[in-house]
Amino acid sequence: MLSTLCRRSLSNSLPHSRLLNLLLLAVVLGLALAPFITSGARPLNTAATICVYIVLVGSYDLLLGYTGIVSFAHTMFFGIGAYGLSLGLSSDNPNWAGAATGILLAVLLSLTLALIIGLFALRVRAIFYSMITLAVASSFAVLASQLSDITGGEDGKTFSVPELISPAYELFSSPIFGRQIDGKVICYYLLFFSAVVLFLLMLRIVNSPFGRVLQAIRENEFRAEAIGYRTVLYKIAANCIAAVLATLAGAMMALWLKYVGPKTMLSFEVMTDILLIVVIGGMGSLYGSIIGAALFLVLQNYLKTLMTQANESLIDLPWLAQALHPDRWLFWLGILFVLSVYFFPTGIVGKLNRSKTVGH
Amino acid sequence: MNTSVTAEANTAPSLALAKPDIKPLLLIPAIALAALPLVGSGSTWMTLTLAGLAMGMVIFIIASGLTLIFGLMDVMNFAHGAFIASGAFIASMMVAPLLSWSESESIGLNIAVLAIAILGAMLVTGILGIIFERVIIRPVYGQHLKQILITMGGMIVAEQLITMIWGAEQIPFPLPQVLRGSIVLGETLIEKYRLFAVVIGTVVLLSMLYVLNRTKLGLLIRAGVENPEMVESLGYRIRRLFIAVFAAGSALAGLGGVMWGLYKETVSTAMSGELMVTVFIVVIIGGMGSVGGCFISSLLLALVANYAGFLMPKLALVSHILLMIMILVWRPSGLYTPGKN
Amino acid sequence: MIMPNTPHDFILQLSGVHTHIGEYHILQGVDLQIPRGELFVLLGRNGAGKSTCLRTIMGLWKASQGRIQFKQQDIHTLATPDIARRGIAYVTENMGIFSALSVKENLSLAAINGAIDTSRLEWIFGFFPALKKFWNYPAGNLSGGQKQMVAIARAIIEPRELLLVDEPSKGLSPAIVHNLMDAFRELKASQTSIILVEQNFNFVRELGDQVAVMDDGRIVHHGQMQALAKDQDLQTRLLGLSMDSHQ
Amino acid sequence: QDLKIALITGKTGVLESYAKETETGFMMGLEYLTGGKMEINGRKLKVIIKDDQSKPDIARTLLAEAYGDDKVDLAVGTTSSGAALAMLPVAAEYKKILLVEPAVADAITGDKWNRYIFRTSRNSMQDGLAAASTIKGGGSIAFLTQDNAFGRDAVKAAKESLTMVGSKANVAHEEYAAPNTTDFTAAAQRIFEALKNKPEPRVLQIVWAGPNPMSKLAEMKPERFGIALAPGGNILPIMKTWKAYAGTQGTIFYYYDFPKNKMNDWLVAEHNKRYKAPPDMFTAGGFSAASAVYTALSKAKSSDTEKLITAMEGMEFDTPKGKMNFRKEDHQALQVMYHFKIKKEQKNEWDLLELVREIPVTDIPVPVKNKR
Amino acid sequence: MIAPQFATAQAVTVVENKPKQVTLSSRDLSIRFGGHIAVNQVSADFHAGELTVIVGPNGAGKTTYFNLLSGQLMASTGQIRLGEHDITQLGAAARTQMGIGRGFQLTNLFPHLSVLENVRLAAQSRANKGFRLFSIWSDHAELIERAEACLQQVSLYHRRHEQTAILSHGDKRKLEVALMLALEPDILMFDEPTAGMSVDEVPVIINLIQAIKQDQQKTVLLVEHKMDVVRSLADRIIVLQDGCLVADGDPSAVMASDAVQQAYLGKRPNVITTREHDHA
Ligand SMILES: Nc1ncnc2c1ncn2[C@@H]1O[C@H](COP(=O)(O)OP(=O)(O)OP(=O)(O)O)[C@@H](O)[C@H]1O
Ligand SMILES: Nc1ncnc2c1ncn2[C@@H]1O[C@H](COP(=O)(O)OP(=O)(O)OP(=O)(O)O)[C@@H](O)[C@H]1O
Ligand SMILES: [Mg+2]
Ligand SMILES: [Mg+2]
Repeated sequence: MLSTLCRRSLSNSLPHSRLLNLLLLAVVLGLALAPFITSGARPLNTAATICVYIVLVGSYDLLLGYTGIVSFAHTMFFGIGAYGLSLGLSSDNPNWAGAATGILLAVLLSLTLALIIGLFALRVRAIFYSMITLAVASSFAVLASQLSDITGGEDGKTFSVPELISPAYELFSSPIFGRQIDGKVICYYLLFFSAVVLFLLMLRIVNSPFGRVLQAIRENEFRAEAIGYRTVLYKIAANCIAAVLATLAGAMMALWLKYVGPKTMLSFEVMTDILLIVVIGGMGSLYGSIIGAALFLVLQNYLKTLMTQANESLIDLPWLAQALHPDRWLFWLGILFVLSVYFFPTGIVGKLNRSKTVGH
Repeated sequence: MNTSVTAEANTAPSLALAKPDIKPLLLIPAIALAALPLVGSGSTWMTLTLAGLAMGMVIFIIASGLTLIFGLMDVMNFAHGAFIASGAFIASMMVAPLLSWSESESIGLNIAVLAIAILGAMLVTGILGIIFERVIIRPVYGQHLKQILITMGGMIVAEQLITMIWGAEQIPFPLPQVLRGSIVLGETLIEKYRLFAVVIGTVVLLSMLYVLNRTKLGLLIRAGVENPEMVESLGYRIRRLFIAVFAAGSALAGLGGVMWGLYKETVSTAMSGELMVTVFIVVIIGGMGSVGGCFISSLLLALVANYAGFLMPKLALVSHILLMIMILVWRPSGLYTPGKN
Repeated sequence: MIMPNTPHDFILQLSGVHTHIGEYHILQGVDLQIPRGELFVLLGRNGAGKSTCLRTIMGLWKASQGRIQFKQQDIHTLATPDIARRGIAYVTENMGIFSALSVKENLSLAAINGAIDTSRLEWIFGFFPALKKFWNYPAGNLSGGQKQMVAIARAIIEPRELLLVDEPSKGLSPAIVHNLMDAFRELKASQTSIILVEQNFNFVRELGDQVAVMDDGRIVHHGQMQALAKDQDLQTRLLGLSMDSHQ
Repeated sequence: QDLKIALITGKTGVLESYAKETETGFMMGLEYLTGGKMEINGRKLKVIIKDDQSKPDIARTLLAEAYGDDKVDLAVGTTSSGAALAMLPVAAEYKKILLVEPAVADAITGDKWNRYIFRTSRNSMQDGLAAASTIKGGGSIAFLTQDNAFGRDAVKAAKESLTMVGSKANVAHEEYAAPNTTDFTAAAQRIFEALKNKPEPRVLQIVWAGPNPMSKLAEMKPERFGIALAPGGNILPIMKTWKAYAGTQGTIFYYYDFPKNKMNDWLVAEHNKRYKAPPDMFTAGGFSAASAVYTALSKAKSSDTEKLITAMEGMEFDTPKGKMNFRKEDHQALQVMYHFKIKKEQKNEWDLLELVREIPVTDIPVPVKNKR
Repeated sequence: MIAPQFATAQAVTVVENKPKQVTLSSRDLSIRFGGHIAVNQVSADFHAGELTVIVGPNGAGKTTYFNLLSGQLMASTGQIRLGEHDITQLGAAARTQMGIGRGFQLTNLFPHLSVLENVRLAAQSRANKGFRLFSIWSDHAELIERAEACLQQVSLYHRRHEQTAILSHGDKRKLEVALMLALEPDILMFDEPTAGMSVDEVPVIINLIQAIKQDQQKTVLLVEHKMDVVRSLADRIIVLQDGCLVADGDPSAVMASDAVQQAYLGKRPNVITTREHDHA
C-alpha cells in the first residue's frame, strides 16, 4: 500500500541503481533533518540553498535535459520571482498576503515573458535561441539595475519577512533536540516542503506523456512534428512551465535570504552554477538535480575550508600550494566540471543508473 | 504558426542561384547617412563615424577567431575570452622588458615592439589552442550542447589559470609612442591607434577570405564537421585540420587580445569577460561563421553604439541587443549564411 | 573451399576478423579473400553485419581481433585516411553526403590527388546526367536518388584499386540502375576490384564473380556467383528466398 | 580567551585585487600595532578571513556565520558596496559591530545605517567634497559617470558638494554612459559640445568605478576646447598608465608618498620590502581599519559590543593618513584627502603623483544623513 | 478525373471505371526552389480503397510531392484538399492529426530512444494524449500494446528494447513503416519503403501493404522503383517527370507507354522489356 503510494508519487520512476537510491535517500533525509543534525548558520544555509536549487535546476533540466533547449534566460525568471516576493514584502508591515500577491504577479509576468520569448524565438536554430535568451536576460538585468527605486539597483535591497519566519520569532521557549525552533527553522521547513512538492510535480511532468513528447523533440524535432506533435506548442509549454518553476524558486531564495540583488539573482554566474549542477548531476534526469545540487553546494560551501587546510600543509611546494590556495576553488570546480562532461557525460545519475533510465 | 521549422529552412532560395548579396554591406553607409542629420555637426559626425568604423575593426579582429572556429567547425567556444586575455597577458609580459623601446621616439623600435607583442601572443595562444582542442574540444565535436558546457568549463579553468599565473592585478600595457595621440583635421579627430587597428583588421579580413575562398581548406572542414568519417574515408586527416583551424582561431584571439589590451592600455583578467557578449552578438548577426558577415556586423555594431551613445546614451545600454533583434527579424539566420557569398 | 587463385591475386584478405561495438560483438570471425579485378558480392539479411564488415575494412570500426591485408600488407592497424590513401574508396549505405557543399565541391573533395579530371567527369556524367544538371547545387537539396549518385560518383571520380560499395542501387530508378551496372562493368574492365553489398539480385547476378553470404556476423557461404545463381535450394536456405521468385 | 575578528572581503571575483590590498593592509596594521605579538590587552588576536566573492547574499551568510558560528567579537568588511549594504541588517540582528572598509556607498552611513555600523573608509560624499574644494572659483564643470545608481549618487553628491563648499562653478553637463562602455568617443563628443562655449575654466570631472577612462578621454584632446580633466584617484597600476597626461589634476584619498607620519613610513618601507611595490589605496584602508579595531579594543578593555560602541563613538585613532575620528552621529571616520597632480619627471615606475594640497577635514564638511 | 492539359501525346489517357470516394486531392500544386520548379502544376485525386504508385526518374519530384501533401513543405501555388477540408495552409502536425501519415525515404527516427518508444510516441500522438501533463506514461498500457502490435507487424518486435541508433539500415526502414502504422492514418504515404530491406523481408512489407489496401477506408500512396513491387501492388500509376505529371492511369497501360519506357526504365527499351518479361 504504502510502497505503491510512494512509487506513484515518484511517478514510477525510481532509479534502478541501489547505490543511487541510497544516495538520494541520504540527501533527502539529510535535508529533512538538517536543523537537528547540524548546528550553526552555515549548514542550515547550505541546506536551504540546496532545496531552492533542486527546484531551480530541476526546472532548467526540463528545458535542457528533456527538451534540448539551451536557454540563458532562466536566471531572469529566478530574478522575477525574487523581486516579486521582495516587492510584495516591502511594506512596513510585511505579511503573507503581500508575499502571495508578489509571487502571483511575478508568476504572471514570467508566464507572459516566457510566452513572448517562446513565440518569437523558439522557431529559430537552437544556438540562436540561446543567444537571444542571453540578450533578453542581460537586458532584463540592465532594466533591473536602472529601476533602482524599486529594485535597489546594483546594490539590491534587504527586506523583512512576516513575523512567523523572521529570526526573532521563537515557536517554543526551549530548544527541541538541541535546536531553538526559531523563525529561521520554520522558514527552512517552508522551503523544504515547497521543494518536495515542486519536485514531485516536475517528476510527474517529465514522466507524463507530455514529458515523453519533450524527449522526442529533443531527439528529432522534425520527426516529432511529422508524427503529429506541434512542437512549437510543446516547446512553448515547456518554456512556460520551466519559467514558472524558476520564478517560484526565486521567491523561495528571496524568502530565505531576505535580500534581492542582481548579482545574487540575475547574474550570469547563477546561470553558470545552474549549468554546472545540471551537468554534474546528470542531464535528462531530475534526480540529477538533487544529487548535483547537494554535491555542488556542499562543495561550494566547504571546498574552500578543505583547500585552506591542504594549502597550509603544502606550504613547501609553492606552486601546488598556489593551485590549492582557497581563492582558487573555482579552478578545481572547473576541472571537476570538465572531467564530468568528459567521463560522466550523463552525469552522476546517468553513470550510476546505466540501465534503462528515464531518458531512454 | 503552421509552417514547420524545417519547411522554412527548406524553402530558402536555392543557394546555387543566389547572386552576391550586397544589401548588408549597404547597411553601413545607410546607417551612417541616416545618422548625419540627427547628429547635426559634420565634424562630430565624422569623428563618431571614423571612430566607430575603427572600433568595429578591433571588434572584428577579436571576433574573427571565434567566427572561424564557429563557422568552420560549428564549435561555439565560450572560452574564447580566456584566449583573448591570455594573448594580452603574454604580449604585455613580452614587452615589459622592452619598455624603453616602446617609449623611444624611433619608429623602428616601436614597430619591433608591436611585432614582438603580436607574433609572440599569436604563437603562444595558438599553441594553447592546440592543447585546448586536444583536451577539451575533441571529445565533443558535433555535440552542441556538450560544447557549450565543456567550453564553459574550459573558460572557468582558463580564467583561473590566468589569475594564478598573472595575479588579479591590472598590468599596464602602454601603447608604443607611434600609436599615441591623435590626428586632428579641423574639428575631426581620429586616434592613431584606431588607424593601426584598421590596417591590422584589413590584413586579417583579406587573409581569411583568401584562405577560405581560394583553397580547399574551408570546404574540407565544413565537410568534416558534418561527417568526419566520410572525410576520413576520402583520405583526409581531418583531426589535424581541426587542430590547425583551432590553433588559427586561438591565435586570432591572441591577436585580438593584443589589440584590446593596447586599446585599454592595461591588461586584466576581466578582459576575458568584457567583450564576450559583444563578440557573440557579432558572430550571431554576421551569420554563422561567415567572415564577411562578421566583418560587416562588427562595423555596424560599433557604429550604432557610437551614434546611440551620442544621440541617446540610455539607448546605448541596449543598442547591441536591439541591433541584434532587428537584424534577426530581418534575416533570421544572420546577415550572411556561409557558402552564400 | 578451394580457391583457384594464388595469394598474390588477392587484393584484400580478411582472416579471423572480429569487431566489437561497445558491448556488442558484431563480426565473429570473418574470413574473406577478394580476388584482384573481380566484383565480389556480399549478401545477407538485414543486420547480418555486411555494413559492419565494410566499415571494419575502412578502419571506421577497429577490428578487435584478426587481420586485414590489402595488397599483402596489413591495414587493420592503420587509421582510416591512410587506408583510403592506399587506394580504397567507400560508398556508405547512408551516402554520407556533405549537404552544405555543392555537388561540385563534394566531388572535388573526393579528388584527393588534385583537380578533377574532366574526361573522367564526362564519363561519370554519362551514367548520371543529373549530376551535370545540378553541378552547382547544394547536395543536401538533392533527391534521394541523386544523392546516391553523388555518393557513387565520389568514389569513382579518381581511379582506385578497390571499391567498397554498400547498396548502391537503393533509391535509383531502373534506368540509372542499368547505367550503374554499365559503370561497374567498365570499372572491372579497368582492373578495379569491387566489393558490393546489394539486395538487388538482378544486379548481382549479372555482375558478380564471387559471392559470400553473411549471417549473424559470420560468413556462411563463399563461392562462385554462377553456382549460387543456379542453386535455388541454396538461395532459399541462405537468403530466405530464391532469386527468381523475386526479381 | 582569544579575541576573534572576521575580515570579509571579495577575494575572488571582480574586485579580487582590491580585496587583496585590504587584507594585506589589515594584517600589516595589526602586526605593526601589536608589535608583531598579535595580542591586545593580553588576549590573543585571531583573524578569520572570509571571501564573499563580492556577492551580497554570500556576504550576509558569511557575516551571520562569523557572528553566530565563529562567535567573532567584531567583523570588518567588505569590498563591494552592494555586499556591504546587504550586511548591515545582519549586524543589527546579531547586535555585533561591523566596521565597514573599504565600501564607499553613502547609504552605509546614511539611511541604511544602524548603530552597530562604523566605517573607516571614506564615503562618496567625502570624495565629492574633496573634489569640489579644488574648484572653488568660477567656471564650468561637466561630469562623466556610469549610468547606474553608483554614478547617479556620485553626481548628486558632487553637485551637493559644490554648493556646500560654496563653489561658484556652474554644472554645464552631466554625462551618464553605459556602465560597460569601452569606447568613449560618443560621450566625449557630447561633453565637448556641451562645454566648449561655456565660461572658463572648463573642467571635466570623471567619476568611474573600475578602470578609469581618463586616458581614452585625454587621447581625444580636450585641450582643443580648453577643457581640463579631473580624474578621481585610482589604484596604482591604473595611474601608472596616466604618465603621458602629466599635469592633470584630481583628488585621491591616499597616495603612499603624501602623508608624512611614522605609521605611513613603516607601511611604505615594509610594503616595499615585502611586495616590491609601495602600498596602494586599499592597503592603507585596511591598515586604518586595523588601527580602529586595535584602538577600540584597547580603549574598551573588553569585547562587549555596548562597551565598544561607547569607546568608538568619537574615538580618535592613528592611520597611515594621520589621525581619523569616528563621528558620533553616523560613525563615519572623518579624514583628510589629497589634491594631486600627475608628475612629469618620474624617478621610478611608482613615482606618479605630486601633492598640490592636503585637504583638511574642515574643508570636507560631510553632512549627517542617517535617521538617528 | 481531369487529364492534365500538358500531358504529352504519348501519355496515357485516364481510364475511369468505377466512381470512388475522393479523399485527398491536389490542384495545380507547385513548389519552386529558387529557380528550380520541383513540382509543377500537379493535379491528382486519390481515392479510398485504392493504391496509387508514383513513379518517375530520380529527381522527378516524387518525394517533394509527398512533402507538399503531408505538410513538410508549403506549396508555392496550388491547393490541397483532404475530404471536405482545404489543408493547403496547415502544418505537418495538423495534417498528421487529420489522418495523413507518411514514411520518409531517408530514415528519420528518434535515435536515442528505444525502438518501442519510437512507435509508442506515434501511438500516443494518434490517441491525442500528448498534452497529458499529470498522468504517468506507463499507465497508458493501451499505447504500449498498440506499439508492440505494430512492431510485430514489421517483424521488429524482438528488438523493441534496443536503442534505435544501433539498428542496421534495413531494420530502420522497418521501424519507419511501423511508425506510420501506429499513427493509424487514413492516408498512407510510403516513400520507397523497401529500399535497403533484405530480399526475404520485402514480401513481409508487400503483404502488409496488401492487407492495408484491402481496407476500403484507406488510401495508399506509394513511391517505388522496384518494378515487381509496383506491379504486384498498383491499382493505378502516376508518372512524374521533371516535376510534371505526365501520365496517370491503369498500371499496365501506363507501364507500356513510351514515356515510361524511355524516361524511366531506360533508354534501351528492348533490353529492359526482355528482362521484364523473363521474370514477370
Ligand atoms: N553502433 C552500433 N552499436 C551497436 N550495434 C550496432 C551498431 N551498428 C550496428 N549494430 C548492429 O550490428 C549488426 C550488424 O549491422 P550492419 O549494419 O552491419 O548490418 P547489415 O548487414 O549492413 O544490415 P542492413 O542490410 O540492414 O544494412 C546489427 O545487429 C546492428 O544492430
Ligand atoms: N529543399 C530543397 N531545396 C532545393 N531543391 C530541392 C529541395 N528538395 C528537393 N529539391 C529538388 O527537387 C527535385 C525533386 O526532388 P525529389 O526529392 O522530390 O525527387 P524524387 O522524385 O523523390 O527523386 P528520387 O527518386 O531520387 O527520390 C530534385 O531535383 C531536388 O534537387
Ligand atoms: Mg547495411
Ligand atoms: Mg524521393
